[in-house]
Amino acid sequence: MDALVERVTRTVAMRTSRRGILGMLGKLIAGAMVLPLLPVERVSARANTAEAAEEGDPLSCDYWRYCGFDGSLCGCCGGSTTQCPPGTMMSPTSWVGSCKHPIDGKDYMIGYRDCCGKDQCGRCFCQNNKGDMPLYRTQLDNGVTWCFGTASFVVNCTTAVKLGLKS
Amino acid sequence: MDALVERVTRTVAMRTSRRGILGMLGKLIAGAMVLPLLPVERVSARANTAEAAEEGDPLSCDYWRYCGFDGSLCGCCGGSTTQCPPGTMMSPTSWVGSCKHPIDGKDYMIGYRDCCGKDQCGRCFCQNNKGDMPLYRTQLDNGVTWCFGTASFVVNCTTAVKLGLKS
Amino acid sequence: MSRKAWSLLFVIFLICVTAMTVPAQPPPPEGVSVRELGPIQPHWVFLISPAGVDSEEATKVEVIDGDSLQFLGMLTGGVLGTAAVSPDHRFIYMADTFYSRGARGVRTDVVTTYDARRLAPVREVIIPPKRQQTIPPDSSALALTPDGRLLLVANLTPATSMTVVDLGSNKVLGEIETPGCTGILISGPRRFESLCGDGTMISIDFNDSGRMTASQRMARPFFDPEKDPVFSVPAVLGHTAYFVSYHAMVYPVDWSVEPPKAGTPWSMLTDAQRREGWRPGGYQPLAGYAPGNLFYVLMHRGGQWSHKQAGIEVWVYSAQHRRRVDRIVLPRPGTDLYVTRDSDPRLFVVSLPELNGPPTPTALQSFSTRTGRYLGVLDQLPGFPLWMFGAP
Amino acid sequence: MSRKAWSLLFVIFLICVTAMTVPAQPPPPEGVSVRELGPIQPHWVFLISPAGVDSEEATKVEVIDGDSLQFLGMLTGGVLGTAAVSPDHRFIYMADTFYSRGARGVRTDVVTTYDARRLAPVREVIIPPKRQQTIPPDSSALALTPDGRLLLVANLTPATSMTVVDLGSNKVLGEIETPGCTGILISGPRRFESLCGDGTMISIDFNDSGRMTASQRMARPFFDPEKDPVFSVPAVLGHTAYFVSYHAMVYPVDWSVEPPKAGTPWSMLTDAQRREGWRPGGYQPLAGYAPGNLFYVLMHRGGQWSHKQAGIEVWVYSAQHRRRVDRIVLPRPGTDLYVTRDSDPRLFVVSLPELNGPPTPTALQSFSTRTGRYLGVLDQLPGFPLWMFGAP
Repeated sequence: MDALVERVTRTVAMRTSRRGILGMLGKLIAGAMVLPLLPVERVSARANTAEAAEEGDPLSCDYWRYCGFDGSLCGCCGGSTTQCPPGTMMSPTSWVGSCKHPIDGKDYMIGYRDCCGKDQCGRCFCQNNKGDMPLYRTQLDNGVTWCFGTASFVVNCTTAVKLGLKS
Repeated sequence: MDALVERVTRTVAMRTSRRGILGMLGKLIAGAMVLPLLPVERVSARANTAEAAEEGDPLSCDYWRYCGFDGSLCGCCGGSTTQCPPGTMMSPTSWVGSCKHPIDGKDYMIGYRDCCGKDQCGRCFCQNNKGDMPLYRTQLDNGVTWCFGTASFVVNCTTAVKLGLKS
Repeated sequence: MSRKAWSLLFVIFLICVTAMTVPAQPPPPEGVSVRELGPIQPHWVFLISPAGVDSEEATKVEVIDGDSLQFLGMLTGGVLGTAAVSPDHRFIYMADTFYSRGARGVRTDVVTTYDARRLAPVREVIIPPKRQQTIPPDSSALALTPDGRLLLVANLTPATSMTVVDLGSNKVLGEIETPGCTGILISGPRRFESLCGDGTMISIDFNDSGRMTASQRMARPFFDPEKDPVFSVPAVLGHTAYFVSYHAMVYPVDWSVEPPKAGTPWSMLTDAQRREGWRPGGYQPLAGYAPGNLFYVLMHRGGQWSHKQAGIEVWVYSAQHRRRVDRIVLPRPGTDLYVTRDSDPRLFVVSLPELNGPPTPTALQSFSTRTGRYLGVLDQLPGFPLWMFGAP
Repeated sequence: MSRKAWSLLFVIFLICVTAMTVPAQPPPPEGVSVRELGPIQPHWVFLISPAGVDSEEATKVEVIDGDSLQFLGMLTGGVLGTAAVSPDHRFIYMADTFYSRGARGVRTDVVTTYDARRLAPVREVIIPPKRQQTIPPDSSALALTPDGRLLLVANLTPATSMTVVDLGSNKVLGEIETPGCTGILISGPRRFESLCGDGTMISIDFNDSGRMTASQRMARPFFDPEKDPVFSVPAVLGHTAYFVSYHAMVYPVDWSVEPPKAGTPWSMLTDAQRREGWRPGGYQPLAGYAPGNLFYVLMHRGGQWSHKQAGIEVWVYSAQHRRRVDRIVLPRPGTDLYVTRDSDPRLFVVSLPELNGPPTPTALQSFSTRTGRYLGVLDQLPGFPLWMFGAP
């Protein structure tokens, strides 16, 4: 199922410029939101090859990627900013924020992917909320349990994965 | 089942002087402990008819009956010192302590009966431990979940019921 | 209803019977009773709380007497549950999600009917396992029709729909799809409104079979979600829903007509207040008091995206006169607010401990809305209460 | 094992396969991986914790690297679960209790085998629904035979027995009754000891079929439970178990013979120390270090029945010389203590927040046992850790 979801999303992503993703999300949400709207990690990864170095403390709520964060940092729970703790399931879906990189000054789209299937870690709880929208903009709501595509809606912690440049 | 347990215990109680209950418990535990050892509330209630007035704050951990207490006071959770909160099940079993009454100076046996079937209340958590014994003296162990005879071993809060004079 | 749940009831029944058959002469023995509640009073409130920041698994619904500020009891359920009280005040409904192995395993979603006096389960119905799992567990995720016969449960997969449960027969009737729109805002006997991602509202009629019979959507957005999103749950005063936005605009919507009709937006702030950075915020920043045509908003001073920050004051607005009529300074910052519906209404405000901040206890503050006077506080609230409601 | 649990494993498998088949050339995409752990290291510790004072439902087993003082991950289970590591360090076993509706409903007790590197379930076996539910969830409630083939789970109804699980076939073999005696203290390949309510110890032999083959009980008590009870779990140094009592007496028991043979008790305290009120206390006040023939005790100053009070110092005793050889002052009071079994052992101490006291964070302190030096602390431990263990 995970693989299926991923494949579908990748296809969606291929047909879309990264520039237009937020707009597309808006349209999809406003219309018929029947597909998990995925962070499109492979495409964005390729776009990031020439990215600037990062700086800051990834275990601090102030780390740049966490501008829209809500939950426990996986880096404090046995994972990392981009990895889930052992035994949890990284959701193929996420809410999406946009954060300014401290070095290159550009805005990046960040996917806040939940790690699911174990109870809350509770460590390093951060709530920053930049870009957080109410439920009617589902994809931008950090209060949603983003475990769609996994086998459990209990969240252990949350990652912050770069999806690509916003513009 | 509750009623059955109660009947059995009452019978046990009738054959026993209140004075000798602790000793009896010891023997039963040392031997073959196969029956829930009950607080014998009806017998003790009759023994208490001429009791002294009580004083103190039943919502404080220092209240005299709580000398062996471990858990949340039911009085803070929708019950009282002797009543379970709505929707919980009062266990017919309990651990047993012995506390000195502040007015008449006598030692009373107190049954710390758990209210079971809802998750921890967590309010007014008190841990006093007088008379608390390790598990091998099961009846005196306040770390045991005393929900035997009820349908759930999840404890909501704990009461402190007078069982009678110790001596 | 499960066999175990029945046997639970049976045990409770036995306890009651046993208690009643005790001879009347000796003083009643201690420790044989489980409390029952009297009828729900106008100042009782219900708080929905996950078990804490360390656990999402055991949602608590805490019942509090807002007059005496006493804790009356609780329901405990599953993962991010929601709850509501029946119009006749006899039942509390809780929609829950359970996994067979705690945080994993087979998922079961269920609506449980609790007797409101005994806080004990009386029946349950299994619903499709796709309940919306969101924080806060707000009242737009679970709603009753005004006659109390049908219960609507919001789903999110992330496609959106509402499961319709017939509470009389305790059966799932069907499912109403609301593509692109979320929330159950009851606006008529068999009608609810949802907010859509483009800033419109959709009005959905359904029947006793739980089927959608009509739907009408606004032709134009009544707010701009990109520029100034509104909080999901409005204050409903009469036929008009008052939405409040991140930037303190008020968007009235008249939903006595289909599709609902947007009124003229107005700002809650003077220019000076705007310069001072006042904004609404919290998990539940807005409550209405229909008899007075008033609404109450948790306000803080903060920058953009501070919409979940705890409020330090409650500002009271007259919907008719479009202006602030009162301002209540909170002894402790609060994240949730509720106003009772009686003729001497109380304002309740939940304070949560500040995460990573100086430790403050979880508490419920009470105020008289007549005088604005602070009436006291209930401390040591269990868990992490994120939403508050009263009996309809 | 449930179908859902299998599909969970399958999803993880798919994720791994997917990750492996990504072409090597572009930099690896972010956010496609779930961490795996390396082999268990000598200074790793495992903490068992209920979800908090507000919840008993979701027990956590927290895995911590005691060298880096980093949080490595967790297992989450049911009501007051217990856990242990296999002798080959490949698996973690957790014994759990689940109710179908959280705090009520149908009870299922289960032993789950977790892969120690993936912290993911690989199989489970349903056991009789009568697991002992106690705080702390100490190591005498769940024990492995030294060869790692059989797992014993303590039951309490309140009659006492042990369920025997064959971990090879993942089946329940049978049940050993231990009337009046509690705890599983492994003392041989197919032997355990239990403490009885009269102060004796019983030695029970069993076979590969999970049946008791012999039992021998001490003729006389080795301590007086009425006057000076011992903490349930001893420090085991070689063939001798050292029990410590509420009043700081040491009761050695040689369990290389059947029935076990009591040695001469001795006091941990000088007269001066006794006058100062020093006593052992906490949830887990005692740990042994067999290679050094040493044991470690959490000590506080308190009156009678202060046996669960947090310790402010750790006192180290030579079992052979019957005297204190070291004394470590704790930066924060602690309730649980554990010493690793390697040649450069660490002493770990858990500090819990003081209930109704000034707020102190839950933390794990680390010390070198060689130098007594404080090595650091891991803060923000989730839940309310009540017991600590390492790999055997």
